Amino acid sequence: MAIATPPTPAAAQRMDRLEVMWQSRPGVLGWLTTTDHKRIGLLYFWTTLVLFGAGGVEALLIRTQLAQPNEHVVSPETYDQLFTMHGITMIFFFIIPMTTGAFGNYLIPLMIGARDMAFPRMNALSFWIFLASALFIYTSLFMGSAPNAGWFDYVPLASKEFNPGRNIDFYALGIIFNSISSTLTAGQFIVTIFKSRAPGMSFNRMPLFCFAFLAASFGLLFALPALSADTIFLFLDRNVHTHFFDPSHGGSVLLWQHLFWIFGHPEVYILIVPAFGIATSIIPAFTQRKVVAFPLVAVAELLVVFVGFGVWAHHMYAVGMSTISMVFFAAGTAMVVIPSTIQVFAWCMSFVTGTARFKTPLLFIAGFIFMFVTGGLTGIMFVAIPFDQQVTDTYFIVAHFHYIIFGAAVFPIFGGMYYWFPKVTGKLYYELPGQISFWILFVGTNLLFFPMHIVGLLGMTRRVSTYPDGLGWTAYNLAETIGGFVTLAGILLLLGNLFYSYLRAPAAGPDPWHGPTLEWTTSSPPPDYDYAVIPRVSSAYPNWDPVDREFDRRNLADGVLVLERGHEQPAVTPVDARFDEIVQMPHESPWPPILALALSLVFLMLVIGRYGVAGIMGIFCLLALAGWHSTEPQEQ
Amino acid sequence: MSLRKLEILQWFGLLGGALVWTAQHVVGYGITEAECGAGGLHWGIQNDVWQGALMASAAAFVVAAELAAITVIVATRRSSYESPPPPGRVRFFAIAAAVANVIFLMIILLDGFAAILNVTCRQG
Amino acid sequence: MNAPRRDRLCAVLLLAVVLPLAGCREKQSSLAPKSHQARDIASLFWWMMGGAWLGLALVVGLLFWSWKRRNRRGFRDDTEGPKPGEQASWYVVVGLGIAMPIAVISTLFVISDLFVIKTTQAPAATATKMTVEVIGHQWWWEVRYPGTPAVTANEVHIPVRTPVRIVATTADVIHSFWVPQLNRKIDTIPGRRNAIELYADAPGRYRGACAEFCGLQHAHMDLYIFAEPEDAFRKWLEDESQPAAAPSGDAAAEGARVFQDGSCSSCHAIRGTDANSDVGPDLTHVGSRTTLAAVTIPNGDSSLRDWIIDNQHIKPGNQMPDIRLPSSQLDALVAYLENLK
Amino acid sequence: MTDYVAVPRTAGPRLSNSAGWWGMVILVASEATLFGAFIGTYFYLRFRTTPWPPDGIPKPALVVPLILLACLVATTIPMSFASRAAQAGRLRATRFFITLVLLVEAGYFAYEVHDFADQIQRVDITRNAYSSIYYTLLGADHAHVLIAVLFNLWLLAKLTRGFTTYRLNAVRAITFYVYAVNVLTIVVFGTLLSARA
Repeated sequence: MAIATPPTPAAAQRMDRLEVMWQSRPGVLGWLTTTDHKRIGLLYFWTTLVLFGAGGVEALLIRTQLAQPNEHVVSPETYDQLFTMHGITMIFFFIIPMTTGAFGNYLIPLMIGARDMAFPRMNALSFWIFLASALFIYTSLFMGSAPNAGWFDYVPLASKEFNPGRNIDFYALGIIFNSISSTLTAGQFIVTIFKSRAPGMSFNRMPLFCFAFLAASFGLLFALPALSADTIFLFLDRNVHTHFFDPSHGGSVLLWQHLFWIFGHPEVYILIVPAFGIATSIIPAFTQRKVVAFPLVAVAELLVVFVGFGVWAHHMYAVGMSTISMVFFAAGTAMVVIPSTIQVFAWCMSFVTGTARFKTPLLFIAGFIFMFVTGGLTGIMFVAIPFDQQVTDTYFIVAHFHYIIFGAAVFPIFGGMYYWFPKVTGKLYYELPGQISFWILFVGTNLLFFPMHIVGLLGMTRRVSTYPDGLGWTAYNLAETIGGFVTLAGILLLLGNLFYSYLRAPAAGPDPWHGPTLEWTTSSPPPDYDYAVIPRVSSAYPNWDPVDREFDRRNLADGVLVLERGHEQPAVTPVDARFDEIVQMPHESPWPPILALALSLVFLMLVIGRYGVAGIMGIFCLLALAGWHSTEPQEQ
Repeated sequence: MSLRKLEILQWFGLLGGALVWTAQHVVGYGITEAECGAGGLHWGIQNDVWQGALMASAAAFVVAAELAAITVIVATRRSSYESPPPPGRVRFFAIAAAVANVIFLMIILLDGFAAILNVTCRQG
Repeated sequence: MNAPRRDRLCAVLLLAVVLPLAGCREKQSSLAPKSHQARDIASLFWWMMGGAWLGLALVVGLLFWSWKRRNRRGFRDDTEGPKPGEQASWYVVVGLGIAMPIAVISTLFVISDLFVIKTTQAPAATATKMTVEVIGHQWWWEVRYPGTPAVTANEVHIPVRTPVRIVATTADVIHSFWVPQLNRKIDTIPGRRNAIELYADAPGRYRGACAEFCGLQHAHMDLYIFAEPEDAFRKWLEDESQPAAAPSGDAAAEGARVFQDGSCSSCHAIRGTDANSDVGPDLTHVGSRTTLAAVTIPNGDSSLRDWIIDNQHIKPGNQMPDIRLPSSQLDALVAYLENLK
Repeated sequence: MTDYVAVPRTAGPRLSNSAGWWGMVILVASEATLFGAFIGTYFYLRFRTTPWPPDGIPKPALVVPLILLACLVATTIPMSFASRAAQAGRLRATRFFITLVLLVEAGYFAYEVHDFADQIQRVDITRNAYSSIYYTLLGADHAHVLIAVLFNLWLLAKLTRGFTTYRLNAVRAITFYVYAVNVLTIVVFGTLLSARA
C-alpha cells in the first residue's frame, strides 16, 4: 500500500512542506547545482547512454573491418585506436557509470529508505568529474591521437620509445581522472549504505541489490588504486624518464601487467555484480517470491568480488611465470566460481518455486542467466593453465568475456531499464515491443559472440586489424558481423520503445509490479524528498510487509518521523541499523561543477606538459574546496 | 551462550577466514616470486617448506573460523536469519561465513599442494 | 584421402619448397593437434566442453521448467507468508551450487595444473638435444640456430619427432610465439628468456602467429614451422649455414651491386658480403623461403618486386620504406635475391 | 515484535561514528591501498635486482630519518588530546593542541622537502628503477603529510568561529587522518630502510 497518497489533510500539509524544503532550483542552473541523487542518476544515465553509443559505433566499425578477410575499411592505426577506445569506453565510461552512477545513484537511497546520499555534494562532484574525464579522453579521439595500445595498454608498446605520440598520455591521465570519479562514487555508496539505511534495516534485512552495490563499491575502492599507481608509473616513465618498466635499468615490464590485472580482474566482477543486484531485484518482483537462500546469495555477491582480488595473474599465464606462482591464481580462479554457481542455482530455484511471469524484465534476466552461465563455463576452463595458455589472446577469450560483459552485465541493465521505467517516468512501457526487443537482442548477441569461441579455437588471434582467407575463419566472422548489426537493431527497438512509451503510454501508478523493495512504496516518479516519512523496515522485502506500510501511513498522519524541519535524514548504526541521530543534509551547491572544471584544467595542462600551470590550477582546486566547505549544512 | 560471545564468534567466523586466506595468498605468491627472482635467491628460502607451513597454519585457522560459524548457527537455531538483530543478523552472517570459509579452505589447500608438488621455479 | 597420408603428401611437396597445392588446406587450429602437448590440451578442452554443455543444459532445463509452471495459481500471499519450496531449494543450492562444482572444478585443477602442465611447461635447458632461438621483431620473427651461423626469418625448420627447445626473446615490444598445432603459446618479454618445447609427430608445415598485440602490423606477423625428417633437416641446416653464393650471371651481379650500394644493405644482412646490418631480416638465403614479410605474401619474382617498391601498401607501417628504383636495377635486384637459395 | 522500532532518539551521545568519519575512513582505505601498490612494487622490483640498492647508490640514511619519524609520530598524542578537548567542548584547548600538531608537522615537512631536494641532487630519480620507486614512495608520503597540514590549517580556520556538530565531526575525522598518516609514514620508512638489511 503506497504512501504516495496523503492519508489526512495534515499529512498533505507536511508533504507540501517537504516539497518546498527539498525541491531543487528550476531550469539548467538547477541541474548544474543539484545534489538530488535522482537528478544525478539521470545525468549519469543520459551521459553514459551517449558514451554507449560511441562505444557501439566503435564496435560496429571493428566488426565491419573484420567482416571479410583482408578488408581495408579502416587503416591499422585507426583500427588500433578503435578497439582501444571501445574497451575503455565500454568499461570505464559505460558499464561502471551506468550501473553505479545511474542505477545506484537513483535507486540505492530509495531502496534503503533514505532521502539522499550521505555526501550529496560529493555525489554531484563525482558526476561532473566523470563527465569531464569522458570529454577529456574523447578529445584525444578527435585529435586523431586516441589511446592505441589496447585498454590493457601493455608496456613497452605503450612506452615513449614505441609510442611517442600523446595517445598514451591521454590514456594514463584519462584513467586517473576517471578513477577519481569512480572512487568518490564507491566511497559514497559504502558510507550511504552503512549510515543512511532506514532504521530497522539491519544487514540481514537489506535488499540484495544493496549487497551487490556494496560489493561493487568495495571492489572499486580497493581495485582502482592499483591502476592509479600503474598509470602514475607509466606517466612518469614516459614524461619524467623514470625506469619502472624498463628492464635495462632494473625495471620490469611484467610489473605493469601485475598492477594492471590486480585492478583489471576485480574490475570484471565490479562490472557484473551490480547486474546480479538488478537480477535479484527483478526476480522476486516477477516470480512473486523472495529469492531462495537469501544469506547465501548475499554472501556470494560479496565473495565474488573479494575472491576476485586473488586471481589476477590468470591473465598472464603466457608470460613465462613459474608454475608454482601460477597455481595460486589458478586455485583462486577455480573457487571464485562457487559464489556464482550459488547465485545461479538460487535464481533458477526462485524461478521454479515462484510463479514466473515472463514479462520483458524477467525475460532479460532469464537471458542474462543463460549468457552468464555460458560465459562462466568457458571461464572455468581457464582453471586449466595449459588450456588457457593455448587460447589466451585468441577470439575464444573475446567470446568468453563478451558473454560475461555484454550478456551478464548489459542484459540486466536493459532489464532494469524496463523494470524501473515506470518508477522513474511514472509511465508503463509497451510490453510486446519490449519482448520483441529482447528476442532480437538475444539472437543478435549469440550470433555475434558464439562463433568467436570457434574461430578462437581455430587459431584466430585477438586485436588483429585483418586476417587471411583460407584458415576457415571467414564464414564465422561474417556471421559475427551480421550478429553485431542485429544487436544494434535490438538496442534501437528497446530505446525507441521506451522513448515512445514515455510520450504515449498510460500512467503506471506507484507499484505496477507489486515489487518487493521500498522504492515501490513511494509515488512514481518519486518526490524530491523520496519518502514523506522515514519508512519502518522489518524485512528485506519491505513493500510486502503491509503492517509496516500501515505503520508509515499512521506516522505520516501523526507527524512522527516526517523530519520536515529542515534538510533532515536519520543516521543509523552501521550493522544493525539502530536509529542513531537526525543529520542535516547539505542542499544544492555550485562548487562541485566548479571544482570539476578546475580539476579538468589540471589534467589538460598535464597532458600538454605544462606542469607549472597545472600546479597553479591545482591551487584553484584547493580554493574551490575551501569555498565548498565554507557553507555548512547546519547553517542553512 | 551469551549474545556477546556469539557476536565475537560470528565476526571471527566471518572475517577470520577471509583475512587469513588473503595473507596466505599474498605471502605464498610472494615466496614463489622471492624464490624464483634473481634478487630473492640469496635469501635461501626453501619454497616447499614455507608453502607447507603456510598452508597448514592457514588451513587450521580457517577451520577454526568455520567451527566458530557452525557454533553460532547451532546456538541461534531458534531464531531465523530474518529475525530482528542482533540474533537474526548474527545467524545471517554465521550462515554466510560457513559457506565462505569452505571456499577459502579449498583455495588454500589447492594452491598449497600445487605449489609444493609442481617443480620449483620451472617456467610454466 | 585420410588426414595423415594427406599431411605426409603435403610435407613431401613442401620439402621441395613449392607453395602448398590446393586441397592441402592449411590450419592454425588448436583442435588439430600434431604433438602430444597439443593433443593433451585438445582432449582437456573436449572434456571441459562436454561438462560445460551438461551444466548449461541443467540451468536451461530449470528455466524451462519454471516456464512450464508459469500458469499455476499465483503465490501472491506467499510473499508475506512462508516461502514455497524453500527447504528443497536450499538443498539444490548447497548440492548443485556448492558441493558439486567444488568437486568437479578441484578435479579439473588437479588434472590440468598438476599433470597436464608437466607436459606443456618449459623444458629444462638440458632436456632437449637441440635449441632454436626465436626473436620477435616489429613485425617479423628472427630465427637463429645456436652453434651454427644459420640465421633466417619467419620460417623455423625443426627435425620431426624430436623435442626442440625454443628460446623466445624480443628485440622490441612483447610478442607471443604460438603454433597451436604443436603447443600452447609463450610470450616474448623484454628482459626475459622464455622457453617452450616444440615437438611434431609428423613432417609438415605448421602455421603459427604472433598472439600478443604488438602494434600496427600485429595482424601480419605469422610464421611457419617446417618439421622435416632428421636427414632433410640436417641438409637444410647445412645449406642455411653457408654464406650466400656468389651472384651467377650479369643480372644477379648487377643486383648484388644495387643491394650493396643502395639502401638495402643499411638494414639487411647477406652473409658472405659486406652487408651485415640486423635491422631487417637476414636475406642470405631469402630465395629459399616460401613467403615474404612474415607470411604476408608468397615468395616469388613478382611478389618480391611488388614488396620492394610498394611494401607500405602491402603492409602499412612496416619498418621498410618503399624503394624507388629504375626498373632495370629492380629486375637485377630481384634476380639476385631470388637466386639466394 | 522486539524490533528496533524507528523512534528518533532525542538525548544521549551518538551510538556510532558520523558519516563524515566514515568518509575519512574510506579515503584512508583508498590511500592505503595506493601505498600498498607502491610498496608491492618496491619488493617486486627488489626480488629481481641484486644487489639492492644497485651499485653506486648509497644505502638510505638511518639516524636522521628515524629522529624525524619519531617527531612526526609524536603528534599522535596532542592530536588525541585535541579530539578529546573538542568532544568536551573546550574550544581553546582544541585550538592549542591542533596548532601544536600543525607546527610539528610543518617543521617535519619543511625539513623533509629540503632533504628530498638534497638527495635527488646526488642520485637522480632517473638513475634506475630503485631510484624511481624510492623517490616516488618517499615523495608520496611527504605529500600526505602536507595534506595533513592543510587539513589542520583548515580546521583552525573553521574553529575560529566556534564549534558546530559539523566541525566536531571534522575534528574527529581529521584526527583519524593524522593517525593514519603517522602509521603510513612508519610503514613507508620501514620499507625504504629495509634496503639496509
